[in-house]
Amino acid sequence: MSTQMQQLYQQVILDQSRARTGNEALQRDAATGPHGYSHQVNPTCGDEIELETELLDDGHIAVRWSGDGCSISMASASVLSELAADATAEQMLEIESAFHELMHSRGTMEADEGILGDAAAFSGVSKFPARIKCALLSWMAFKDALNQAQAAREEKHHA
Amino acid sequence: MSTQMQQLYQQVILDQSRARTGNEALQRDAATGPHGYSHQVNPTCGDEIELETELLDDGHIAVRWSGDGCSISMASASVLSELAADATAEQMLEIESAFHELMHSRGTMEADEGILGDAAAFSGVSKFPARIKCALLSWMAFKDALNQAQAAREEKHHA
Amino acid sequence: MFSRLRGDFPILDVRVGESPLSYLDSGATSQKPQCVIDTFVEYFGQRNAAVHRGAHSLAVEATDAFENGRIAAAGLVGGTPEQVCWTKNATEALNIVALGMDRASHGFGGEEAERFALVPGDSIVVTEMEHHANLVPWQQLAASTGAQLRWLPVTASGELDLTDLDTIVDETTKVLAFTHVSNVLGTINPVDRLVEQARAVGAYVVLDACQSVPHMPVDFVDLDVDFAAFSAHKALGPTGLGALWGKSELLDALPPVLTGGSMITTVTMEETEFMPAPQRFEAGTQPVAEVAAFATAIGYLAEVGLDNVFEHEKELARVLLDGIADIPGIRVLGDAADRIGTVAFDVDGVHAHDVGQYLDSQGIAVRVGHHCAQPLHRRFGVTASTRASTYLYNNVEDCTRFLTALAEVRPFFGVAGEGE
Amino acid sequence: MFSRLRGDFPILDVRVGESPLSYLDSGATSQKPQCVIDTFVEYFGQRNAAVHRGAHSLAVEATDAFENGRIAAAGLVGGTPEQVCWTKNATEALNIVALGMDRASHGFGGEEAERFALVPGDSIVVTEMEHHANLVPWQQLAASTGAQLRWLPVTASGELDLTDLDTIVDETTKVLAFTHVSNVLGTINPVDRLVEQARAVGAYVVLDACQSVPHMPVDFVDLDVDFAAFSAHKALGPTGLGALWGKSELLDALPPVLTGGSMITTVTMEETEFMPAPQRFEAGTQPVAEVAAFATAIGYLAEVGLDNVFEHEKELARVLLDGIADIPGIRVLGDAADRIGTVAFDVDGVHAHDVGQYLDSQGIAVRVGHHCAQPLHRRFGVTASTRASTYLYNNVEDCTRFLTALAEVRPFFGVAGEGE
Ligand SMILES: Cc1ncc(COP(=O)(O)O)c(C=O)c1O
Ligand SMILES: Cc1ncc(COP(=O)(O)O)c(C=O)c1O
Repeated sequence: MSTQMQQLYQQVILDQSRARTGNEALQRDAATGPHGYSHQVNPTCGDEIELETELLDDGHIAVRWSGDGCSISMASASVLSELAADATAEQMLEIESAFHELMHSRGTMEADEGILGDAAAFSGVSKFPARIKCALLSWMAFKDALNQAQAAREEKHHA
Repeated sequence: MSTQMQQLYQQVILDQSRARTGNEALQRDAATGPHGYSHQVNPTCGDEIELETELLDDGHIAVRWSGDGCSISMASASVLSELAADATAEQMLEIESAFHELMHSRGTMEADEGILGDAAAFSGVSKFPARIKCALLSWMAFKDALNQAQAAREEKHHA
Repeated sequence: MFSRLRGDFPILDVRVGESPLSYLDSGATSQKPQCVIDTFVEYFGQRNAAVHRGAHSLAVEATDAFENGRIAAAGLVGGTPEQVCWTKNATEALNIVALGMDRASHGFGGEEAERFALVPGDSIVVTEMEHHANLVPWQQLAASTGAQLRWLPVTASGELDLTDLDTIVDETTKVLAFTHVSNVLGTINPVDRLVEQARAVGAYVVLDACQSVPHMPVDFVDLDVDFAAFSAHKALGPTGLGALWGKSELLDALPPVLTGGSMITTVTMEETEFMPAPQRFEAGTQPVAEVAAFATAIGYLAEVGLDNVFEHEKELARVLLDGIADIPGIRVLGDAADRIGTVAFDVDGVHAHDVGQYLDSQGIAVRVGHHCAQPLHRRFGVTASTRASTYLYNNVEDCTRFLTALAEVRPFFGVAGEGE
Repeated sequence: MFSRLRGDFPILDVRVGESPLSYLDSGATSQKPQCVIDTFVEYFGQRNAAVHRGAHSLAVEATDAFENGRIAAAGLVGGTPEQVCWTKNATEALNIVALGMDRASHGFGGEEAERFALVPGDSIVVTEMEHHANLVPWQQLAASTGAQLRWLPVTASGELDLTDLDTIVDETTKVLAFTHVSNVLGTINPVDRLVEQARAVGAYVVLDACQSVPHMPVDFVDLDVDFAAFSAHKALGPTGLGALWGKSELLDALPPVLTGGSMITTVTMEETEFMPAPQRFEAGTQPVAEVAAFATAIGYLAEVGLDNVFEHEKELARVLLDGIADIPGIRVLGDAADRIGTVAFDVDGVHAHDVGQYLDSQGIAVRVGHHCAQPLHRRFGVTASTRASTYLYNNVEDCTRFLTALAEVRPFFGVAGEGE
């Protein structure tokens, strides 16, 4: 087994790909708080994810998703959901941006565990250009859905 | 001067390209005998020829043409017209077929002057694939026009 | 012979990390023998020029190289050289037919082309196992003309379900387009039976021969199809080249899609007349070096013999299928008896992308994903599969290395069940 | 520098019969430096695979090579890599725009694409000096939509006649398509003036940059055109590759013409969704080795410097024009001051084909014929001309050899007049 493979498939990733935190029925417009929805497809492999965000009164974000894809993409969605449970919107966007940068580093960056938490386990992915999209798929959906949720809240405020 | 060039541009060709026997106003439907007309274009260089044949009562064929093209194509039309003045339709078709074969021989055939007459001077052309079409253009038009003239005569007979 | 010819393919000596390379992705694109690579060096180093338009010596030599490629291709697939039109890939070739019919349906091409015109009430038939290249263009044609798109379904064994052939391909059908060999399942389709039905209702037959021409003897004249498409890069040839083959009478009547230089007779500012096939479909500067290189590839294939290639790959297919049957948790998609050395499968509990990644770590190159056949994957209840596909340079060792690594996949990802 | 780099082009050592080669036909296609040829050897020998679809290492390397080519091309012509769509040649690139508008005019592409729809009453404007590749597709679009085709005439000096620009390009005009540099006359057209008028009436600008990109610094963003086309093979790159460049917003809205694999997001049997540009226009297996080789060519050009190339060729143009002026019976077509090293001419009493043949016998390769610009030749009262065109590897000796041979042409054919 090559060390690259071990770096890629860290135990966290293998575990999270099975745990699939946040993988639950979407509520769509049944959600009470301001919410957003995004559907992302990776056309090269057919992986896809539907993800929704709901802004909770306590400042946190509920993330629910359903998807079909490789262990990297499923683990990434799972870790994202876990992180969301403990973070504010601003913190999540900071993590998103750090994660995005890490993925495009082609293995030249140290992951900042302080910011990324379990998402730091994906640092090995950046050496596999074909897999970067897998790791980013749920994050793209998250960013998109969060945008919508925030816009929905704005609208409510102004209404 | 390479010998290939001298073989290509034999004096007969240079002379005939200026003489342009048969290069005269077309009569089209004003022609009294059974006649045919053909328009041929060489799309690679823009050379073109309009040629008409008229079957004369003495068994000979009158050939008239007008065209624009390189010395090879003009000389070829000119030689064709000269040969037609002394030959029957069958003889011309025999010449046409011998000429066609010679052109596609890539320099491996001796020209049969007995059959080809002045058209034998074109044997050098067969070594220049890009010029074969030039030499054949008037002959293609001739064959096409002769066909039509002969068809017209048939029709007259049966009318 | 087959063990010797591996030495002709320099890429087979490449190492992937610490592992030797077992290239089992020829269904996507084939590797090239040294002689094909050398043709590029020779062509660009000795006789590169624009073809068909020049009196100068290089142009004559380049034209010869280009036209000799057409002769070689006709030797490979049957018919005359004028029946071979060069394209950028098989996808373009299929599009030329579909879009040519689209143009005919919109009044282009004059009386000659009326035979290709589709109207609402007409139907176009494809199959559920088509590569997107032989599906999407027909969807577009249906959308553009109001014709109906129908398809032949696929059985659980990965074969065309011909039960309703006579009602699916009926008097309304103008085109029957199908693949000779499935790029996912490896299934060889019964061309004769399909052509027979198309003839009975007067439909044109368009054959996607991408996966047959490289792997078995194919003669389009014998098969009696109207149009066929294939790619050079899957048959030891270079990228950037495919071919449309057709019956001359049809090619000369089909309106061209891409227009421009070298396919015209006369152009005025107002209008243009087109040349007959093949030039009609070859607008602009053509892939000349690529044609020269493909001619070399065809010569190489002829020397090996496509019947031998076919037998060799069938043996490898046997090794792969038997080996996979012994590994728990693997489901092969389709099990047609008549097949080439292409095997797609689903690994229980492990996504294809992860399977491919693991195999790659052992130097084994396979394809993962939907292989440009989403509807077929949907038919088998998956979004993606892993595909191993062989070619003449593969050997039993490639298969064994693949099988050994495949057996390790589920344990690695921790999904091997009890007692496995 | 320019004398040294000749050694990089192996074909320049080829002999034509007993003569050395003076290649003055780069307007048709350019020769390739050894490094470009080597890229084929390296790519096919080391990292050939299908791109974008694989997890395996070769596929990743091939994808890198392919996408790096896009980055290199954007470096060459401006804009971002996503603005560069690979095609088989410039002709396909121009057709993609014209046919995309055709499809938009027939309801394809949804609301997004409505901006491209043409109706009767609209006009399309080209020029009388266009290569057929930038004329015939627009004729077809006019025929398909009922729009009117108009053109800017050419003056006796071989420049665009802009006298009536404001009435020819008017409020009805949806597209203004023109060549940056004439492939026959060498004239450089005033892009700024034309773009300004197009902007004033809200027309899209399509630039045929085939003859500018290889010979001078070009930046499509600075030129502010909407779409542009060029070919790799005229810029030291391989055959089988061209590019469509466009503004991203427009590329993403233009309906694709060729459809199939690798350009879709989701395909069902009934319908298909397309990816944004550039993939949208890249159906099927792409010319990957060719893109890799073109990236090498672009690197080579960048090292020499396109401003230097431009100056070098202008000097050679001077030598050619001055020399021809001293030979009796030669009429140069056009005499624009702003030009590249391309010179077309008519020899009094000798047909272009014969001129070319004579020059070839001395090892001088020029082009003869209508150079895919029949209307322009008609404008100058000829059906064919002889064209000498230079590139960075040509030197003054090529020009002198050409001039010496050209002076012998009329005497050889016996048409030199009295006292000449
Ligand atoms: C001005 C111009 N436009 C278009 C083309 C067509 O380019 P290609 O043949 O590479 O498609 C050419 C070259 O032939 C050209 O010179
Ligand atoms: C069955 C089949 N059809 C069509 C294609 C498309 O060929 P290309 O990508 O060369 O255009 C392929 C290969 O990708 C294929 O396997």
